[in-house]
Amino acid sequence: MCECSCGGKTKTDTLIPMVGVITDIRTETPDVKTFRVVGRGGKKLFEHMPGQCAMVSVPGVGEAMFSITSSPTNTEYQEFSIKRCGTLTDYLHGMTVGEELTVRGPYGNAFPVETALKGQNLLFIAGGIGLAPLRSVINYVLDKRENYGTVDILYGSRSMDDLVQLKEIQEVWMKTPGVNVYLTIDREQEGWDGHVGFVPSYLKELEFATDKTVLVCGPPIMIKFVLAALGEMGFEKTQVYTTLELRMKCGVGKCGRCNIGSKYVCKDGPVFRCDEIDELPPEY
Amino acid sequence: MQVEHTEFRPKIVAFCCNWCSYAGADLAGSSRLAYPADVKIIRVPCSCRVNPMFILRAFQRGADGVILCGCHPGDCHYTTGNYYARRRMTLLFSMLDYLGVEDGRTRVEWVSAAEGVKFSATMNEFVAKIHELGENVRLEDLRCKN
Amino acid sequence: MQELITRAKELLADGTVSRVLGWKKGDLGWDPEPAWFEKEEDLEGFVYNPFCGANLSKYLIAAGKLEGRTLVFLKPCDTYSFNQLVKEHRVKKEKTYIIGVGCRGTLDPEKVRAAGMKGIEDAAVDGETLKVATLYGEKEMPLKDALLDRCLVCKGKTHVAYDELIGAQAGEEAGPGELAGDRFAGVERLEALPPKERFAFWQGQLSKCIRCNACRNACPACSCLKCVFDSSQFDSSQKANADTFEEQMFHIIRAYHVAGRCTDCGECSRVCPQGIPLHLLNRKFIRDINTFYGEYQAGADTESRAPLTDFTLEDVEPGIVSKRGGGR
Amino acid sequence: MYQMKKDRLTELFQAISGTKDLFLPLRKCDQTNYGLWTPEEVFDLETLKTVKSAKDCFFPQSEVLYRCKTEDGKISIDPQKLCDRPFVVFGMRACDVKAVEVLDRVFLSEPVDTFYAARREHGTIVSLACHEPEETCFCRNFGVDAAASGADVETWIIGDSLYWKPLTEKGEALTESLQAVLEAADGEASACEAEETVAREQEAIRGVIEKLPFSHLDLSRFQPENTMELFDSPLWEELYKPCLACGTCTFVCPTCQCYDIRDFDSGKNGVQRYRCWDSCMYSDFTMMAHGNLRTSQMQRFRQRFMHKLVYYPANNDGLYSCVGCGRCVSKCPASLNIVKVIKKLGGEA
Repeated sequence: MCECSCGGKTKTDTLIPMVGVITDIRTETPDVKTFRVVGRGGKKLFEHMPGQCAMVSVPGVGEAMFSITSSPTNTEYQEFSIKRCGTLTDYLHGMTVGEELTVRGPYGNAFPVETALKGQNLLFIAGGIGLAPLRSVINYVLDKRENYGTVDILYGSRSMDDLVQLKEIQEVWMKTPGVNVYLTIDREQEGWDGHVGFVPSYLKELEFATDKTVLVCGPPIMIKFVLAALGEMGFEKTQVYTTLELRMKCGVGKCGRCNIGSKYVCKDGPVFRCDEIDELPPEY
Repeated sequence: MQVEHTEFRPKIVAFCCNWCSYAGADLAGSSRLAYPADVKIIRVPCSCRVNPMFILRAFQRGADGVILCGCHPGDCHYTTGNYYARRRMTLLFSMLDYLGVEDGRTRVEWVSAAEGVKFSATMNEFVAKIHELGENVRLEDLRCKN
Repeated sequence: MQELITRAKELLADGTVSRVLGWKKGDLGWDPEPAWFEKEEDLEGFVYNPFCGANLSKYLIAAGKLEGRTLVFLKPCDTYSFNQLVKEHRVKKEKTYIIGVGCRGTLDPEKVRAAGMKGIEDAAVDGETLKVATLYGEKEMPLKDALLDRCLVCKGKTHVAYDELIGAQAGEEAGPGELAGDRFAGVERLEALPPKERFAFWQGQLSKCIRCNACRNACPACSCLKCVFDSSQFDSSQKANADTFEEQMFHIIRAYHVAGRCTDCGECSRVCPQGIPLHLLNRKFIRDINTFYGEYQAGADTESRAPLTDFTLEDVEPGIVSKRGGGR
Repeated sequence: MYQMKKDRLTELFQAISGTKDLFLPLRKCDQTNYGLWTPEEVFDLETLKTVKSAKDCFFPQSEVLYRCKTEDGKISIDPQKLCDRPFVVFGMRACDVKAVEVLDRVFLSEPVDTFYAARREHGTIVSLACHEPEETCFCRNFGVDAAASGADVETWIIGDSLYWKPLTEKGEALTESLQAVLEAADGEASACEAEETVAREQEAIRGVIEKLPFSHLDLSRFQPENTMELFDSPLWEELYKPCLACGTCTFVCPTCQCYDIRDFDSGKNGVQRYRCWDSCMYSDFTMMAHGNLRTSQMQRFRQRFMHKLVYYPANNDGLYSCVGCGRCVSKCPASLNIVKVIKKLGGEA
């Protein structure tokens, strides 16, 4: 694994990254790009589970945690959907295919796809770039379709242009039997004949039955209102999973900054069941 | 590692204001007036653009001497920029001296666009001074050293 | 002290001020903490003694954002910082009510404790003597052995801004101690050394730095919302003392950023956990400004232009440093 | 138990430093801090508390993790070599020794921090009992015995003698290598005498500790089940007020372990990725591209103490992340400290 000059003599610390090569860049929206990354030999960097994250870095620029948006069932590469919003992401958006970066991970827990979610009807609710971690689960579920019940996907964004992975949504997810996709955008827009409105209100309109396990990810304000709406609709907190994001440096629960109470988002999270979050101090 | 004992080649950073000193350097060049190649010129819009941190940073990155050239007092393209620069550099140089950095590693010289001769003479003089002082070790960052 | 409490209660009661910024008794006698009082009864915990070294003016930046006026107790030195903050529009005078308190010098708890005082309960200055009430009875020590370094060279007892004075008179003399007023002796001693020794001195001192930023955060002149050292792009990182160069860079830049604005309140040296004489850097700038550009005391008023945002056509050239014998 | 005359300490240190690196409290520029001892350095075993703790010996304030170079678009990564030279830290007080246990729980839990683990593996701790504990000490509250640290070797300086007692295998090995300097107590009678002298000293130390003003704090409310109640306490608003948001408490603290990972771009030497101590008191501690989740100093202040007194114990079988060394008590520029927090929130004041 280690590609350093030590020749495999030292046990590599988890803080030492691997070199990754960008093999594909897709422009999803004006400010989101999806990067496909493999190891130098062309192989996948590591195995992960849906919901897990990795530290992506450009030496001299910065390092940050990103959720892995590709499914573990993909045996060739990992993908990261990255929104441009800071120093590192700005730099990443300027990179081209063939350039190298460093990756370490995977870190954190995963959605319980092989335990609690197995056999369940699933409802995915995502907003904006919040689709990134859920896409990993959705594709995992679609690839192992027989293990899960119905799949409903509710995805909203600011505008038509801000819908991430639209091509895959339309060409794969919408065409998979037993999968219902509901798209919405915040404001009316020319050329859009779908639903218009915020995700939480659309959710209430859709009147889902409560026999589903819900996976939510999106901006904090959306999560807040979605959770409230789910409560009104009769969902229990134990039926809802979400994934959190805080400032991280080490990724292994040691650098001390991504804690919410005694839990570290990088190690004990990022996936939490909503009743677990309720027991934590409201600092996220 | 191969160690070669060669003659000391100082690294000199010269911040030159765009309007006077850079043109002065240009004139020195086009007049074929020689000055050592050890001088690396950084063009700045005005001598007062030079933040004291720039000087320190140059030393950190391996400079052995730093010189700031600007328009003569009274001739600043922006009217007063070099007056501020003058105060700033006076205080900075005095502080560096106070910290025990060898006097002479820093210098300010006013060079107009017509003073190609002065530019080349100043640089020759400055480089000679740095040769005399030797390598900068008091203001070095070991992380940037070989 | 009772007088201060009574007056503070009056001002709270008649609504002149909404809160009081002062000091509160600590657990150990030598560690009073800066404290905010909002109710009259809270003021029972108020304390003012020579251990109250903290300069409260910096807290006024926060106080200015609150409703109503804040009563603050300022020692003579602290009022300079206050003026400087007013000048820089960080603090509004009309939001503040200043009671200038008398000062006979503030103490360095480490010095007092090092002199063998244990179980300190209270301290009072009596002329040249410090009387310390301890668990083991009343003890005495020479005041000059207990004062903070900054107070040994006291620059004056004049309050330059106040609404009223308690326990102080206008125009008091600097002191106590024979060094009073001689702020630049330390700088001059250093200047007289050969460069090599000066370098060794600073290298020794600055290499102790643990980059806790206490000097910056306690400094009333360091009032930037976002500090240059907080930038990840900056070459001298705020929290890693990675290289000796970086130590120098950090402290030169910090001192430079307050050059011409530093009132010499001495908080930086007081708060430094490693006892680095940071005031020697600030005073060097002050001294240079005085010699090159004329006497200037930051914070003496609220209008004058700071030396680094000003110039004259006849200013000395930077070459003066060598001419007057730089590199001695 | 071994014994030697105090005036032969330099000899002892020379013997140790012959084969290992020796870290000692050194007096430099009027302050005492741990540092690598060489015969030119002045050691100081009198000062009770070094400014910085001995944490540096195992978890240095800043250390390079790896170096990166990018050439022709290819990144090469060169990890920093792990510590492979045995070293001894001499003179650690019992509180600092306990603090190493606190750090161990963080760095040696999976995934193990190999940089720290290598130092722990190669380091031998020789503690020195606190002859005269001060009023700022409150180690008793955290189960620390200032008279017996439980380190690899325990030592006491009593009168003009140093008493040396190895406790662990590492300690025995070090003792073995120092036979020439250390004198085994001669005969049963004198062995007994040494034991007695040390026992008397220990009793005296413990007696003083009992009487210190902060030795009897009430920690009973700091339990994981009270997390929410403590977190929501209105007292934080009052407590944090004087805090200047500097990192003094964090950097002098022997148990604070938060770190930052940063890059230094040295130009031709490539990028050094290093880690350095960080402080939760700093505003950029939790700063992200899209904002900061701890926006006020109150929240940061609360985080520090909640972590030490509630969060850390919740994850570590009730072990507090404070050892009562009292450095924050004497060093905070605003005279804030954990004792004030414990008293106020613990219901004592």
